[in-house]
Amino acid sequence: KEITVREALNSALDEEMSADPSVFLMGEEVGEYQGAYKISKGLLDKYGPDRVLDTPITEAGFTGIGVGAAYHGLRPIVEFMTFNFSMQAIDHIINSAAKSNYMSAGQISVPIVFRGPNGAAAGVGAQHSQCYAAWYAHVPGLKVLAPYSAEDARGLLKAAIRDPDPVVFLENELLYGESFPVSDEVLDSSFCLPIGKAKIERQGKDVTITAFSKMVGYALQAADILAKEGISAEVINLRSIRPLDRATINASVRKTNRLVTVEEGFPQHGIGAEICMSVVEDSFEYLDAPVERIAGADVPMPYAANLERMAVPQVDDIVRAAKRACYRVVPMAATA
Amino acid sequence: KEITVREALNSALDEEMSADPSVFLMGEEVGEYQGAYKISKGLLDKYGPDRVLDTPITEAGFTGIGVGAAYHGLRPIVEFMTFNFSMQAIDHIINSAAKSNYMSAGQISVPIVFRGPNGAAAGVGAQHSQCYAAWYAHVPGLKVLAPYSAEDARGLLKAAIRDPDPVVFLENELLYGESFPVSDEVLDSSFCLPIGKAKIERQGKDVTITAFSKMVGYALQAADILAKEGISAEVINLRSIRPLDRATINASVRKTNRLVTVEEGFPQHGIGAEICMSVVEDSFEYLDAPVERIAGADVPMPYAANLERMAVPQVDDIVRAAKRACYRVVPMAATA
Amino acid sequence: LRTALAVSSDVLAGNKAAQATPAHPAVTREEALELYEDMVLGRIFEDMCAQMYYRGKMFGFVHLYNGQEAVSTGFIKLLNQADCVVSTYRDHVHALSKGVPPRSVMAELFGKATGCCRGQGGSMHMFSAPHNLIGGFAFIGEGIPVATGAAFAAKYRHEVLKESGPDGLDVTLAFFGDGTCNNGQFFECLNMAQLWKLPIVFVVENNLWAIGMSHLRATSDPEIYKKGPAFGMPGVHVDGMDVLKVREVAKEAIERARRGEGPTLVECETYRFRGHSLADPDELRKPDEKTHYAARDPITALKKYIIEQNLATEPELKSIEKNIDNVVEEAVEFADASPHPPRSQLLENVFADPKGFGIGPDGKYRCEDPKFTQGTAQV
Amino acid sequence: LRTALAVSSDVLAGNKAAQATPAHPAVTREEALELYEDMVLGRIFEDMCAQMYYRGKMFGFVHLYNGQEAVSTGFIKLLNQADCVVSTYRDHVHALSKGVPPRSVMAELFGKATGCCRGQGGSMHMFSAPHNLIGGFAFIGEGIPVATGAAFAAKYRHEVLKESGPDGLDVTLAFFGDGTCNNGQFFECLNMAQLWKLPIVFVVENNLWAIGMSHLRATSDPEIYKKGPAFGMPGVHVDGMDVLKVREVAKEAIERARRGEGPTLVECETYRFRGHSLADPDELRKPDEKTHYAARDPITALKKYIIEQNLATEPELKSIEKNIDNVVEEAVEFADASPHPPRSQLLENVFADPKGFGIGPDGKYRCEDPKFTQGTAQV
Ligand SMILES: Cc1ncc(C[n+]2csc(CCOP(=O)(O)OP(=O)(O)O)c2C)c(N)n1
Ligand SMILES: Cc1ncc(C[n+]2csc(CCOP(=O)(O)OP(=O)(O)O)c2C)c(N)n1
Ligand SMILES: [Mg+2]
Ligand SMILES: [Mg+2]
Repeated sequence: KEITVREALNSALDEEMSADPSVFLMGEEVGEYQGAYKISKGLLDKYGPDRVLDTPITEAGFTGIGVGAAYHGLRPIVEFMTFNFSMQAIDHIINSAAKSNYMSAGQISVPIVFRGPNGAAAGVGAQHSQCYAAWYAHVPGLKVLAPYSAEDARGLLKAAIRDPDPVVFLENELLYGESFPVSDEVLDSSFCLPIGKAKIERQGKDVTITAFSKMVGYALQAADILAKEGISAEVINLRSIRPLDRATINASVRKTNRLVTVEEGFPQHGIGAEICMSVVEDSFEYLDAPVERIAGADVPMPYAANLERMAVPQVDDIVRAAKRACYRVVPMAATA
Repeated sequence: KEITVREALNSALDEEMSADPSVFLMGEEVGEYQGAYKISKGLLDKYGPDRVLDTPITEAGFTGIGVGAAYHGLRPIVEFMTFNFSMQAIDHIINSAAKSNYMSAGQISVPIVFRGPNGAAAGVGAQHSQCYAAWYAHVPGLKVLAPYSAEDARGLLKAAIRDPDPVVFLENELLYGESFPVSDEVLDSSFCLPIGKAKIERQGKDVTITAFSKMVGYALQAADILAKEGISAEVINLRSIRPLDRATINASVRKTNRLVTVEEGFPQHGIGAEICMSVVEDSFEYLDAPVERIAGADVPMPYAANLERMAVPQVDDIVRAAKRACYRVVPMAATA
Repeated sequence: LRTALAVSSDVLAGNKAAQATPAHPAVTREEALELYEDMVLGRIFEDMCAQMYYRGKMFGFVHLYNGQEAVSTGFIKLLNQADCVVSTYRDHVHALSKGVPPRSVMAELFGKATGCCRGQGGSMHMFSAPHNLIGGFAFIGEGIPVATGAAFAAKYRHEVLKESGPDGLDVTLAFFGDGTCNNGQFFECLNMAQLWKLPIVFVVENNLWAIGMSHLRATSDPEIYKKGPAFGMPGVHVDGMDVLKVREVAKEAIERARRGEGPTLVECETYRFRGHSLADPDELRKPDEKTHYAARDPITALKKYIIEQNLATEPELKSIEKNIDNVVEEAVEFADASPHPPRSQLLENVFADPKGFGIGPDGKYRCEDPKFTQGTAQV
Repeated sequence: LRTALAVSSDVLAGNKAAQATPAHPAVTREEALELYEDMVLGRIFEDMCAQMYYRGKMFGFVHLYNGQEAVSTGFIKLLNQADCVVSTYRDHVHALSKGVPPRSVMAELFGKATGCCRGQGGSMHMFSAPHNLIGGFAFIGEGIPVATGAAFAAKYRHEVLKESGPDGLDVTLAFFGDGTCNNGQFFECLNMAQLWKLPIVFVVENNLWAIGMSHLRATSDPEIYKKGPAFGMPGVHVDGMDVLKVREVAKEAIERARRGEGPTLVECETYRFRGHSLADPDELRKPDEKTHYAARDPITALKKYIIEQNLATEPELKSIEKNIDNVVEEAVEFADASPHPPRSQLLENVFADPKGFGIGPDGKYRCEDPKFTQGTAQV
């Protein structure tokens, strides 16, 4: 059986709201409009306007309200129409949500989920295309998840909603409509994935490729191409950016001795940098080649389709990087 | 001659305001109060309330106003009472300031400086102690500077004010009162430091220590201690976090073959991670030991003085890390 | 939906009963035709955008302005070149009214190198420095402080730098929607603009909906213009489907700003004739509401007025329409024939001064280095 | 500074002339003594904090409440345990009024393990879950949405979860200053609280200054209570130096919230008798302004009233003061004698469920791993 990521998210919301009346959904257009991307389809009809709350356009205000509700016994799910808009609310995500359990010495836990599409979409320009994974994963007190498949989306969202701590849940608009095969287990309402565990999507022995969200699909495509050329790539779907599953990453690198990191976001202080650091810290002697970082171009996202394509990693870039890591012979000119 | 960092900043502001009437200072308490930390002392008297503008407490609003003024021919300097408060304005720093030159294809440049104390102070708790270096340095379109000494403060602030692009200028409250020797050249009103160049504060041959802001002083103290034990440490004061001076860092590591990175901020996706990545990318074969990262504890800043001290790097931590990098023999138990 | 239709409310007198709507103000033939032409340009341009979007010529979110033309035209046609306009994601028509050539806007929408931002900005981010169109801002509220800052700069340039002309201050218009008036940045700027008497007009295009959120469901007191007096600022409500009424209110507010007397908040009651963006199924707005406002089409209304007042004949107006058809056709041809941005553009314009962007190991600026976008898309 | 001193303004009637100040309302002896005791506790506690700060027992920013006691006492003493208080960095006295033991607050300020947040929060971040004191928020504006969210939760628990008691809704009080009323989050929350009829009271402690920024220099229309009606909400101005007047207004607003009739905005005109924080040189406020308000000391005023009304004798009040002296002394002794937080505390409480924080290479939770703070301070 196959379901789309949208269906996975929608069913996860539905099941968790039905299981726990203190769970509610709030944000712009989540109710009558059923979500800007229809993730909350049908929920208003089923749970009514008290539990599916359309808010005025006040990211700072409604996010703070969500956090306050979480302080006081509820389990809010705050939808950002895109995570870009969370910049207007980031004070509450960091100060009011992430730091309060610590500041209050465990008296005030903050069971809240911040979710919505993150990163590049298509043709939406510089303001709507940023990836916030590295920013949020920088901050203690937050758990940061990034699903790729329908299984990830269901299992991680249900875990996030049940978790007693603030979770930043980074979806990807371009994946909403993608279908993935799912097992009966995944469809069971008790299904849940552990927070903090990566998934090895494909076993391999020559090179490790780490990726999250949409880039997992690209990494898998790259692995197919590499396989035809005799390179066996292991693809790790990070699933959790914070905590980062250093154990799984390091175990893989200790086997393959080579690492390519892939992300759509900006390179500096990004996910790749941290993964590189953790491998250097834990498995330095196992590395047979420099870590190859594939990231978004270090520029605001351009609008024009051809420039936009150049600004985000393509499957070919991953293939080339993996080859560089394996042979270390690709001359500079060829990559430029 | 010695001057404090406070005097360095104050004189830089004064000289640049006097040189260019389109430069003005805005923020909370910058005028009549002369700055929460007295950085703008005397400027209201000298330049009047049109050019030293006290704003209502509206970080989002006044930062956006600063950006709009920069669009339209002025060169604003926006003071944040601390950079923590810039979270309420971050949408304007990222979208309205950093991305506009690109979005407008170079039509709208944004000559603005965002400045104020950043990172841990003393006893001010979790909300007032965060370091924003990694967040801002993640984003294309921003230049991110972090002075350590009075020379840095003067030279970099003057460079930032004259620069046609948005600059995030990260000061440190605990350094304001510190005095540093300065040359006549530094005191000359034409003095300016290049953006994007690190400074080798101390030459060495056994291990490279990178640091910025207050941690440069700690790294220098650590180098003194290490020298007594026969380890010659090269200390790099980063000065510019974005662009990061990869050339200077890599040249040093190619000489010493060992690297310790020091920062007060949170480790994940921090400055150390990026420095590690850039050395792995450019000088992998020169590294004789894993990169050692010293960072703030991965927790919100606690209030209690003893916990606070444990939450930020101390000189001893740097010494130990350098030794680990040099000998690779410190057993795990001894570091725990 | 609303009863208050006062053209002007008096702050000092408080919440007095709405004044009676005055008779249509006189316009000259030239003025009337300029307004008509501008509104028709806005309409035809946007209709063409819809076609081009469905043909895959433009991408992402495209927000059309149909129905609201009286606001853009009524306000912007009163401005000088040196005056500023700050818009939102719904910015094409504000750009056109401010004088940005239709071909530059269309080419931008096509993502071509001849666009007003060389294809780097896109539909939601129109800029044209020569026209002082200083941005389409895609985030709610963002444009309001930026506009306030531009007005601050105008005042500063006048008073500190002694730069501006003899007529008074350059004026900034900030355009935004009803939904945006719930956002904190709106209120922060009402306060500061009034406190500092900045030359700005806050123009609310109240089209009754924010995507699928009805204004009445979003706002505890839906009369937006009343927020002005709460900050000591004049607040005016005007029929945004009547370009002449808009123009009259606009003239007063702009002149007030230009004289240095400070800001005005103007709420224009209007309606969008299409969905929120071209991706919006538009299922929540009731048919009778749509019909009601369709009957108040501002272009039809102006046409009727022009003919009734004998300012021009039907054929003359037709020929204007024809002319605009050609202009828009030509814009499409131009955009279509224009080149895509070259690869090198990807790395340009990140900074005005890329020197600051660091010096590579080879002594060259990093931005000139092919590894500038290290590890990425292999440009 | 102000002329309007209306105890209550009527939204529906619009900006009517301020009503005449009513005569002091009656209180019982027990009530009067409770109020007196709470205000004296606030005062003596804060004076002790100043001493302790100068002796190096507490650190960072310490913001004292002297002069404003009538507000905390007048409002919070009307609450039940289940009602919530949200405060700012100036939060010690709100905590005390809500019932947090003085020794817990003092120990927190000393950074001791026996503090109400085990020394992890500090002066600006007081929390006490059992007392529903849900935070001191150090950032301007931050507490307002959080408080609004607590009120939302109270309503939700009443209506959706059917949890709350028979008297009605649990009420949340949000305390904040005049300077904060220029911040966007204030307005965003006035709108949503009114739109959703949340059980909250927005209590503005207008002490005329935001650090060194005079309210009149910061706010285009300085009458803060009038912002209520602009959002369809009752806005009330009250003399914040008179605890009985505050209490009367508070009672009405709290009961209104409890009955489900929605929020109220209350502006309390008050004054702080010390600098903004203990680090503030306090050079900008004029001596005659300070003298003016010193003469209106709310504690002296209540004392006078109690004696005039024969509710208690001077010796009785003295003995209350004496008692409080002892309580505060004892709090200091307790705090001083308490242990510093152990090292292990550094890593605790980052999460309620640290399981989620990842599993280390050894199969143990990372948070139990000494390398948890990898590369850092060698805990
Ligand atoms: C900060 C932020 N939040 C949410 C959005 C998504 N969004 C785009 S347009 C819009 C509705 C705006 O309504 P209104 O202000 O009435 O303007 P209109 O579109 O009707 O012209 C929303 C919520 C956004 N662009 N920015
Ligand atoms: C977002 C933010 N900006 C700035 C500050 C610094 N700050 C702390 S208190 C204060 C003044 C607040 O004045 P007011 O709201 O009147 O409260 P009061 O201190 O008078 O009680 C300021 C600007 C802050 N804490 N948070
Ligand atoms: Mg609208
Ligand atoms: Mg105040």
